[in-house]
Order: sequence, then C-alpha cells, then structure tokens
Amino acid sequence: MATRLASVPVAETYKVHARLDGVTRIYPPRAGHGEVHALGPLSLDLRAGEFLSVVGPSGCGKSTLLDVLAGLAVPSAGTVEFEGKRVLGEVPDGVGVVFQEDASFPWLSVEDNVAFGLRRAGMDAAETRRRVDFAVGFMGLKDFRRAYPSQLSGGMRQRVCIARTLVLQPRLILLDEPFGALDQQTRLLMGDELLRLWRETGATVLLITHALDEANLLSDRIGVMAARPGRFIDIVGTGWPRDRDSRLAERPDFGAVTARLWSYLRGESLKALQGSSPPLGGEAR
Amino acid sequence: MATRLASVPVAETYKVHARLDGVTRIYPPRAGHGEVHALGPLSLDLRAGEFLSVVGPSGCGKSTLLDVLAGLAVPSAGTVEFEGKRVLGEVPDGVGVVFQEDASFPWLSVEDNVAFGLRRAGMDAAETRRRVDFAVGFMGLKDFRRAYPSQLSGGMRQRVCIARTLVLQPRLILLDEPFGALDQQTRLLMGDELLRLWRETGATVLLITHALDEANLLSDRIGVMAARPGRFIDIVGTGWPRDRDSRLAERPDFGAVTARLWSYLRGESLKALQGSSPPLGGEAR
Amino acid sequence: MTLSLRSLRSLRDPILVAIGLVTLWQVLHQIAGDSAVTAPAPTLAHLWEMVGQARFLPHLRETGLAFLQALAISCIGGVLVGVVLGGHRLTGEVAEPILVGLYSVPKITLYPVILLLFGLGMPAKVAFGALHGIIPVVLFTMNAVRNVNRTYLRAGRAMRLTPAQTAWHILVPATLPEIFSGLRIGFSLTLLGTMLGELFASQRGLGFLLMTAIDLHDVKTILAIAVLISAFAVLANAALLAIDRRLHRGATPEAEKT
Amino acid sequence: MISKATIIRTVVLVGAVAALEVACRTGAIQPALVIAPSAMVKALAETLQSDDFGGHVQQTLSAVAIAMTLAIVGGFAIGFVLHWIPFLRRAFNPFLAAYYAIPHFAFYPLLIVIFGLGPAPLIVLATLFAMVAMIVATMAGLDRVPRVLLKTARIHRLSLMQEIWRIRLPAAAPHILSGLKLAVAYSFIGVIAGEFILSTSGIGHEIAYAYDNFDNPRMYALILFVLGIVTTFNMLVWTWERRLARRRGMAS
Amino acid sequence: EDIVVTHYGSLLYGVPYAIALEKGWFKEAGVDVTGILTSKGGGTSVRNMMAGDTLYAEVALPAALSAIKEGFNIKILSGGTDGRSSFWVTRVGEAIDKPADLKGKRFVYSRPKSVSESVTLAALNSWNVPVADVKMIAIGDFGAGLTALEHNKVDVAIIPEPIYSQKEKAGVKYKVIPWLDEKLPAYTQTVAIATDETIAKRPEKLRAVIEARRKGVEFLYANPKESAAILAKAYNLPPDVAASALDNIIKMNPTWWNRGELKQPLMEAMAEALGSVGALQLPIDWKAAVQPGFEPAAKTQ
Ligand SMILES: Nc1ncnc2c1ncn2[C@@H]1O[C@H](COP(=O)(O)OP(=O)(O)OP(=O)(O)O)[C@@H](O)[C@H]1O
Ligand SMILES: Nc1ncnc2c1ncn2[C@@H]1O[C@H](COP(=O)(O)OP(=O)(O)OP(=O)(O)O)[C@@H](O)[C@H]1O
Ligand SMILES: [Mg+2]
Ligand SMILES: [Mg+2]
Repeated sequence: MATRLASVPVAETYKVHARLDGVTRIYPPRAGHGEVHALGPLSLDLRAGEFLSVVGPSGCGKSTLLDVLAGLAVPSAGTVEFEGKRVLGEVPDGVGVVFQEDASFPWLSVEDNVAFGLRRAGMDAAETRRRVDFAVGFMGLKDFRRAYPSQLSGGMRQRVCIARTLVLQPRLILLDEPFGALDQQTRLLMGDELLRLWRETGATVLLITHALDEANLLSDRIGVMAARPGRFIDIVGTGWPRDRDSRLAERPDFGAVTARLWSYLRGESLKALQGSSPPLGGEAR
Repeated sequence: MATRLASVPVAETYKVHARLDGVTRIYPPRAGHGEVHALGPLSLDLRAGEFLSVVGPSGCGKSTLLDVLAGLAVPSAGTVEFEGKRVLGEVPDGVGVVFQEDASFPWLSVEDNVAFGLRRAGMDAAETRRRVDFAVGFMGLKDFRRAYPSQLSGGMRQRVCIARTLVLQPRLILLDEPFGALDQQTRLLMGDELLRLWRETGATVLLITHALDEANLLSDRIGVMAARPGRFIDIVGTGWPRDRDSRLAERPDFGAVTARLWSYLRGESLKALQGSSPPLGGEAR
Repeated sequence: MTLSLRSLRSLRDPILVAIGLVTLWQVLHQIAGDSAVTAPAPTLAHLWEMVGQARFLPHLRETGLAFLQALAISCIGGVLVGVVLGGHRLTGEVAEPILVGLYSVPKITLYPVILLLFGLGMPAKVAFGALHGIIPVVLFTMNAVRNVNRTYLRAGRAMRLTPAQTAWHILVPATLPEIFSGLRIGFSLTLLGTMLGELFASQRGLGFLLMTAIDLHDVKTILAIAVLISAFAVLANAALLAIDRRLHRGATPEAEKT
Repeated sequence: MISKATIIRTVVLVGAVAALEVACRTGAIQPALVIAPSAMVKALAETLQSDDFGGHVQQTLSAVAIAMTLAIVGGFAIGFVLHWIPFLRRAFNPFLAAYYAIPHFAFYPLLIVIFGLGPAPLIVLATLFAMVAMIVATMAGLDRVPRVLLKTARIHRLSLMQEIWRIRLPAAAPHILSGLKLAVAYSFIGVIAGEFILSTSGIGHEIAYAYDNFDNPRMYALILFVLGIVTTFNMLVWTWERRLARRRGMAS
Repeated sequence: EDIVVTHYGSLLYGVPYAIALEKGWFKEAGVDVTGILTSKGGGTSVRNMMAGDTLYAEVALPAALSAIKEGFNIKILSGGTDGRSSFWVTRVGEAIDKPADLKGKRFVYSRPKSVSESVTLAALNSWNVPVADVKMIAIGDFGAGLTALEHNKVDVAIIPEPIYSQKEKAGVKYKVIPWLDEKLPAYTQTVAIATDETIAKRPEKLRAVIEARRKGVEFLYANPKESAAILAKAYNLPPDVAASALDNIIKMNPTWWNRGELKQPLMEAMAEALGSVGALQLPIDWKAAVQPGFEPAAKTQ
C-alpha cells in the first residue's frame, strides 16, 4: 500500500506527537451501576513516528484511552495534546481511528465504505478510485467490492474498516484491536503491511492488541496496562530496527520481550477477573 | 464452574454426536453481489465428548459451518444430524451457541442476560440464581452484575454471552471465536476453565478460533479449513491427554502441532486475500 | 435527592411549554377575537364550570368507556399484529400494503361501512376509535421488529425459544422505544377516533357535546372540550414517556456530553 | 419476477373483492350501503370522464404534495433538532403525539382567520397532521443510530450537515420509515378529510357531496380513486424500503 | 326505541320532541322513545336512520328527496318545519339597506348546491340582483361563516336560531337585513321519514311518534314560556337564550313548526329552489316519495 501512498513525514516537525497529561476518565453512575473509574490518572508521550502498542486485561480501559486520545471523549481530569494543540472535544485533523466494534456502514457497498472519507474530504475521483482500488485489493476484498457489509464475514467487515481509515493517510493512526477477528496468518500479513506503511509514511501508530507477540513484533514501545482503573504498569521498549517484519519473531531475544509482557499481565488479568482491584502505584511516561 | 454443574455424560450414548454429510451452503445473489459459495461440500463426524477446533482464513466459511451445524441455517445441499436425528431448520435441544458478534441483550442487566435462557426454560429461581451467581463470578463480572451491556467493554460483553450459553449446560457447545476480544492471559484462564467444564460434563465442543496455539492446546482434533468455499484441508489429531491444561504448551511436541497448522494456513490465507481461490480437492472426515 | 431534582426538571420543561402554549392562545385570541378563539381565562373558567355540572359526567363516562375499549384494541391488537407482520416476512409483505392503503383512505368516508358492520352506538364508536389508533401502533412495531438486530434473533433460536417467547422476550423489549412511539400516537388517535364516531351520530359523549357546540358556534365550549382532551392526552403521553424511560433505562446510553 | 407475497396479496385482494361483489349482487348487502365493486369501477370510469374532475384532482393532489413534502422534510428537521437538544426534547415530547387527540376540525374558524379562505388552511392542517408522526419516528430512529457510527463521523470530521446527511439519516432510515409511511397516509387523510368538511372543491368535497346526495356509485368511485393513488404512493415507499432492507440483509 | 332528529341539541327542529319527551307523550301515544339521536345534518341523518335501525327520523327535505331519488327505500311521512327561521346579517355599520347595496357584496353559504346556496340565490333573484354582481363564498358551516363575517372576509351571512340569540346575549352585535328574504316564497325545511320496512311492519309506532310530536307543537305555541324552559333543559341553553330564540322564531314565522301536515306547495317550492342550482333533478315523483296516511288528524281543539 505504502508504495503508492505519498509519505507524510511527521518526525521532523514534532518530537512529541501527542501527549496525555494526568488523564483520568470516570463514567458517571447510571441505571444499574455506580460510577466507573475506567482510566488513569495516566500520562503518556507519544513520540512522533513511533509505533506504540498497548496491552492490558479485558475491561482495563484501553478503548477508553483511545477515545480520550482521539478527542472522542473528554477526560474527567488532565489534558490531551496533539501536534502541540490541545484536544478539546473534537477530533483533530490527521487522526485516523479503527474501532473495536464493527463500524462499517451497512448502507454502503464495500468500495463506497472505503471511499467514504476520501469523498468527504473532497478528493478528486481519479485519485479516490486509485486509492480505493489499491486498499480493497490489499485487504483481500476484491471479489466483494460491490457487496454490502451484511454479506461479509466478521473478519471481512473489520478489514473494510481498516481500509477506510488507512486510505486517508492519517498522521496519527489509532487502532483498537483491528485484527481481532482475523486469523493469525492474515494478521501477520496485515501486520507486515502496516509496518511498511508506517515506515514509509512516517505516521505515528498506537495499536491496542490482545496478542502479545503481535505487540512485540510491531512496536517500538509497548505500554502494559493494569486492571481497571487503567494505568501503565510499565512501558517496555523493544529496540527493534525500524526496518523489521514478521521474520523478527525468529530472533532469540524476541521471546524475552513477550515473556516479560506475559509476566506483567498474568497478575493483572487475574485481578481483573476477580473484581475490583486496589489502586496501583505504577505510572509510566 | 464444572464443580457445581451436574455432569451430562454424552460419550456413552452416542459415538457420533453430530454429523455433517456433503454439506454445502450457497448464499443467494443479492444487492450488489452475486451468489456466494461459502461452504463445502464438506463432511464431518463430531465424536461424542470430543473437543474439536476449527481454524481457517478469514471469510472461509467457519461461521457458516457453525450456523449449519446448529440448525440456524439450512444447508444448500447435504444433511446434518445431531444425536441421531436430522437437524432441519431448528436448533436441537442440547445445543448451545456463542456467536462471533456481540449478542448480549442491551435491555437486560448482566445477570438477567446470563439468566435469560434458564428462565425461558422454566428453571426454578433458586437454581437459576445459583448458576447465574457462579457464572457471573467465574467470568469476572461480579462488580458489574447489575450493569447493562452499554456500560461494559467489548471483552466484558463477550464474557456475558459465554456465561449465558454455558449456564444452560448444553451437550454440544458451539463457540465462534468466543475469546476474540479477550486479552491473552484471560483467554488462557478461560480456556482452562472451558477444558475443566468439558471434562467434567462430558460435553462435545466445537470451537472456532483464530489463535492456533489455543486451538492446539484445547483440542483433541483441529480442522483446518481452506479458503472459500470452506472445506477441510486436514483434520489434525493432537493426541493430548484428556486431563490437560495450559501447561501443555511447555511440552516439546506442542510446538510441532502449531507449526503444522501454520504451514497449512499460510497458503490459504494468502489465497483468501488474493481473491477467488480455485476449488481444492482435499476433504476430510 | 438527585432523583427528585431530575424529575422536577423533567416536569419543569413541559410546564414551560404549556405556559408558552397558553400565551400563544392568548395572542391568537387577540388576533382572531371571540368568534374564533375565546381567551384562556374565561375558557378555563367555563371548562371548570362544565366539569362541575352533574350532566357532564354521563358524557364523560360514555366517551371514556368507548375510548378504553378502543384503546385496548389499538394497543394490544396493534402490538400483536405489528410483531406478527414484522416477525413473519411473508405475512408482512402480504398484509402491509393492504393495511396501509386502507388506512390512508379518509375514515369519514368509510363511515357508512362502519355503520353497516357495527350498527349505531357503542360498538361503532369503539370500532371507529380503534380504526384510527391501531395502524400507527402496527406500523411502528412492525418496522422496529423488521430492523431488530439479527443476532438477537439468532441467539433466541439457539436457546430454542418458542415463537411466542421470541416475540415477548426479544422482539418486544428490543423494540420497546418504537412501540412506545407508536402507542403514543395510537393513544391520541384512538381518542380522536372515538370522538369522531360520536360526532356523526350520538346522544351522549364528548363528541356529542363538541358537535352541538360547533353547531351553535359556541366557541367557548369547543375550546373547553379541546383543552380538556388535549390536557388528558398530554398527561397520558407524559406517563407513557415515563414508563418507556423506566422500561429500557439500561438499554440506551444517555447522550454523552462532550 | 413476481414475488410470492405479491401473488398471495393479489389472491387475497381478488378474493375479498369477489366476495364483496357476490354479497352485493345477491343482495346480502344493500346497495344503499355498499355497491358492488364492478359498479364502483364503472362509476369511476364515468367520473374520470366528467370534465370538472381533473380540476378537483389537481387541487387535491397539489395540496397533498405540498403537505407531504413539508411534513417529511420539516418533520425530519424538527425531529433532529429535538433529538439534538435534550432540553427541547424533554419539553416538547409530551405534547407531540398528544396533538393527534385534538379535534382539529373545531379550529377551522381560527384557521380561516389566520390563513384566509382557500387551500392554505387545508394544507396547514394536513402538514401538521403528517409532520408529527414524522417527528416522533425521526427521534426514535435517531436514538437507534449506533454510537460507533457517530464516533466514525467525528473521526472523519464531518460538518453537522454532512453528519446528518451521510450518517444519521441513512443509519436511521429503516426506523424513520414508519413515520414516513404515516406521513404519506396522513397527508392524504388531512387534505381529503379537510375538504370533506371544510372546502367546496377537491376530491374530499366531491366525496362529501356524493355522500350527502346519496350518490353511492360516485362516492365509492371516488374512494376507489383515492385508494388507487394512495396505493401508488405507498408502493413507492415500499419498493424503496425493500431495497434498503435487501442491502442490509434484512430480506432475502 | 331510538329516533333521529337532525341537529337535535343545537338547532330548534327538535323542540316539539323535547316537549313530548318531557311530558311523557310518546309513551302515552304508544311508543317508548328512549333516545333522540342527533347528527350533523345533510345526508348523515338519513344514513344514520337506515344503518341504525332507528324507527323514525326528521331530516332535511333535500336530503330525503335525494335519497329517494337515488333509490333508497324510504318515504316521506309527514311535515316538520316550513318557512324562514334564520336571520340574514351583516356587520354593524355596513351599508346594506336596499337591494342596490347588494352589488359586489360577498355572500357566504355552507356548501355548493346546499339549501343555503339555493335560498341565497332565490333571495337575490327576488330582488333582481344578477348573481354575477355578487360573490358567493362557500365555507363549510355557520360558525366559520360568522367568524369570516367578523373578520371582513364575507359581507352577508345567515344565522339560525338559537345561535342568533346566543350571540346577542353574549353581546355580539350584528346588523340584521330583514328585507332580504321578504319576497321569498315559503318552503319546507324538514320532513319526517321512515324506511319502507318500518312503514310496513310498525306503522302504529310511527303514528305514535307523529302524534306525540303534534302535541308538542301545539303545546309549544300555546305555552312558549314553559316550552322555553323545557328547551333550555334539553339543549342545555341558558333560559334567556332559549326564551328569546323561541320568541324570535314565532315572531318571524308563526308556523315554522308544522303540526305534521305535508304542504305540497311548500315542498315544491323547496324542490324548485334546489333544482334551480342543480342540487336536485326535477321533476320529483311526489307519489313515489310520499307515503300517505301518516299526517296527523285535523286540529283537535
Ligand atoms: N459507556 C460506559 N459507561 C459506563 N462504563 C463504561 C462505559 N464504557 C466502558 N465502561 C467501563 O470502563 C471500563 C473500561 O472499558 P474499556 O472499554 O475502555 O475497556 P477495554 O480495556 O477496552 O476492554 P476490552 O479489552 O474488553 O475491550 C470497563 O470496566 C467498562 O465497564
Ligand atoms: N448473509 C450473507 N450473505 C451473503 N454472503 C455471506 C453472508 N454471510 C457470509 N457470507 C459470505 O460467506 C463467506 C463465509 O462467511 P463466514 O462468515 O462463514 O466466514 P468466517 O470463516 O466465519 O470468516 P471470519 O473468520 O472472518 O469470521 C464469506 O465470503 C462471506 O462473504
Ligand atoms: Mg476495548
Ligand atoms: Mg466468522
């Protein structure tokens, strides 16, 4: 994909591409349940051009973190900045998001779904067509370009949403378990493509994932979140070369990082399953 | 969970618990797209009390297979049998299904969601309560029992659906990527619990999953599906002892099975991504 | 505490609107004069006096009785028919165009046919009321049922629900907001229909009073009756809304403020 | 290709019409009340040829068209505003559907004062009548728009109009349909019933006139005519709905 | 038994029935009238009588004639009301004092081809005012007509009793144009009808109703005061309005309530008026329309 997409160098312009500062998010009490302290306080500097993954137990606040970072939810406390400007209840230009839920538009065909953002942005028809063709093919949806989401499998719908975001060439890409409904092989292929795209466009990527080796393989840094309220226990730097792909998994030191993530998470997941966890001290930047 | 659930021995009564015979499923042409040959022809004997996983590239027809087996979809050709009786457009008694999509009822609280099937089946209140309490706790939703699905994270909603099916103690459990939205650690814990339940109730389990080592770890046999139209390339027997848990992954021969699955799938996923695959010969029983 | 504050607020806003409507009424009165709209104060006084009279009660009872029966038919029948038409595709496709087509014909013109079927009197009024009210309920229910998330229905089938159980435990709760929208419109139209029935041939009932008032050009009484009916409909609507909110309180997240 | 439903529906309708025909011909139903369908058709043919008929039809249909357009567009807009501003919604919600209970025909004198003599009061009445259902359905439909789609809209930084037009409207469309169907029905009912009571021309008046003059053939012919036009309109909505449904996998 | 009386409860056609009901004369005559159904005039009254299996109805003559003309199985039995009973009014201060003033004025009537239209045309004709010189506006009903009059959207309207008295008591002033219909011939307004079936099967009941009504009419003229009280009660009118309404009608037309005789010339006058505007096809086959033998016996005093 990257071969055909113009590159948008980010790294030179900003050192810190996005910054979360003392962010918390508390859902107000509602029918059946009291207030939920879902996130934070948490601080994070997302460096320009880096690939950061976030892992953590189910329900720990990863999706909430993404919402706050994208400007989709207002933090209960703390501030969010993107490219030096405060994010205040509006999604800044240059941010692309793939949600955890299926967000394909059921009333649009696959290609219209993918072209959606381009058309709204006023991209000319020829370029739109070129990019859509490329993305549809790349996502393995060529046979289904005129089909509607109701005719697709779960994984295919997810791919439609990924394509719809990537054709826009965002400078900050936020991905919430984008490969959750894909088989491992497809995941790997997509992961490699994502890496290539990242390298060639210089975009900053934040990826929420459940697969630890995927996080390991793709990332410069991996934030490990504690059970709710979500905060970073640690942010693990991998030190992999920028020019990596899935063959990285064969390196002997690869396993060590995964193992470290494992050991962090073992306790947290158990805690999350067993109910309200006591507040944790660890917070990392 | 199993500790408190009465066991339903299936193995003695039936040798073949469910049978698919020459099943195909073709979706009729519809708006935007022609007909889709999603599945088969495919035959499968699901042995009583076995744990069978199905892996395959995205869009290959796994969910379709599950629909047909459960009686939720009528095959375009071929027959389906469960416990010796033909399955004809109706879900037979004793079959439990967890769907790939979020099927939690937004108008019910977590505990009412879990109790739903029991109440409809006329289970008495005390027993319902007992089972629901257990399942809710076991799924790590104790703090959220009165919450509504809109207040839960993606993974939490998925756990609600798993609980809702398991409290019914089905004799044949069909699971479509039930752990897709769960982090790896939680997956492992749930997997172990599922194994225990399976052992103690003697139920037959068919699990669709994307995680190959999960398939390997949990299963007696693993069906590997080819790209659409979905058929089995091979059904790999693992030969693991019935009395297994996640520590199995440490065995030296564990990796070999995963590797074998990998090698099967590599080609298929690529094929699936690249568009209409030529019909494949392999079909296994 | 917070709860009572919130319910106070939910009362306050409609009351503001009501005050606005009365003001509008006064303005209209200033523009149009007594022969078209009487002023609010004397009209309300007249209404008070009317309701106080003993001869008013039988009229009220007559209309009330007819209305309640018609309402029962509209609501129960409407939801049942709506669920069936929405849930069973073929039935829906066969019946919907016929129903909607017949409904779109101004019902006054069907009056002779109603008379033919039900004769003069209570049954005709009930039929006329139900005829007006049932279709909105059917349409809203049917459309909502058609658009119910398929996964819920699949889950129901997987739990071997009977059609009745599916209808009652999945289709109805999943479509409750739409059903209530239909019920609210159906409620009001049933009331209107019942009165229209009385308008044509009657010797008792609010419709009868209204008709004599129109004949006599007794604007004050016309308005008084209209106000009475509207107030009743508004209160009933508010009650339906409150029930609706309670029934699906967890299901829809309140709009998030950003 | 004719669908199974169409066939069954045709059979049902033909059966009903035939039963009515037989009942009328055998005298089970007096011609004073209902006339035989064949007689209705014959009368309709005659009515269509009468020279002043075109004027009535034109008057009624243009009033209906105006009312329908205003009601659908305005109803959606108002429904959207009420949905958008919770305060307004809380305030107006109880009054909306209650509107239907008001005996509006009692207010003709007022309408005449405000809108004068002519088609305007009729159009106002019909518009209001049709619009309320549209408003209620719009609000119900907008409540149903999945939140993740709204988030997607914000990610794409859509303007308010774009968001309404590109996301909320299509996402709510299947739910708004119940309001749309009622709006179509009520535009007709409003105009024709208004003409029936108030006006001195238009189809509604013609029906009333035939009614008062015991001209049953003409009355039923006109009702049949209305039924035909209304059905045509409904079929348009219906076809559109089916197309929506097919795309979304609701029908097969 | 139920009977139908057009506009019962609002317009004054029903006064004799109210009196008869109050005095128990229906029972006395051998019919137990339990309810008097009202209806909004026009064809509705006739249709209601037929569909509701009601014994008897007093309806507008034009409606009865149309129904019979269209082949409905009903017959005219006896007379109801004849002649003028309404006021022609304009706004106070409007200069309509002589026939020449009518030129260019706007006349309101209820519906095309209705009694009000035919009467208006006949009145204009009687003063040799060409229809082309005035504007005729149809508006639906009296109430709307009055509103339109007040808001200067029309110039001449017809007000029947008891609306006139009621408006007068409420302080609304109109300018009456008494001379306008002076030269009009008298015409029948309402008549009693019944279905052929009832006439064949239960003629004695019909006679009883007609007899009780006759007594009511005679009482009405003999005791206007007491009648006004009964009217006020039955119609829920203020006593003074009821009294003034009765008074006005008796003053204007001392024979409005007819004892029950059918007055052929007056019926024909109405038929002609209707025929002149095309509301009725002439000629009428009176033999087929009228069922003889139901008119009350000659005066019993
Ligand atoms: N709209 C909401 N209202 C109330 N509570 C909410 C809401 N959304 C999420 N929560 C709560 O916030 C917490 C964090 O949710 P979030 O969706 O961020 O988790 P997550 O880390 O994405 O989990 P998963 O991996 O399962 O998707 C959960 O405990 C959830 O119950
Ligand atoms: N309702 C439908 N109408 C038409 N085609 C459909 C429908 N549902 C599924 N398909 C097609 O059938 C094929 C198999 O779909 P299915 O959902 O069974 O795949 P899957 O193996 O479960 O994929 P995934 O892993 O992505 O969930 C896909 O190519 C899909 O496009
Ligand atoms: Mg999440
Ligand atoms: Mg699937």
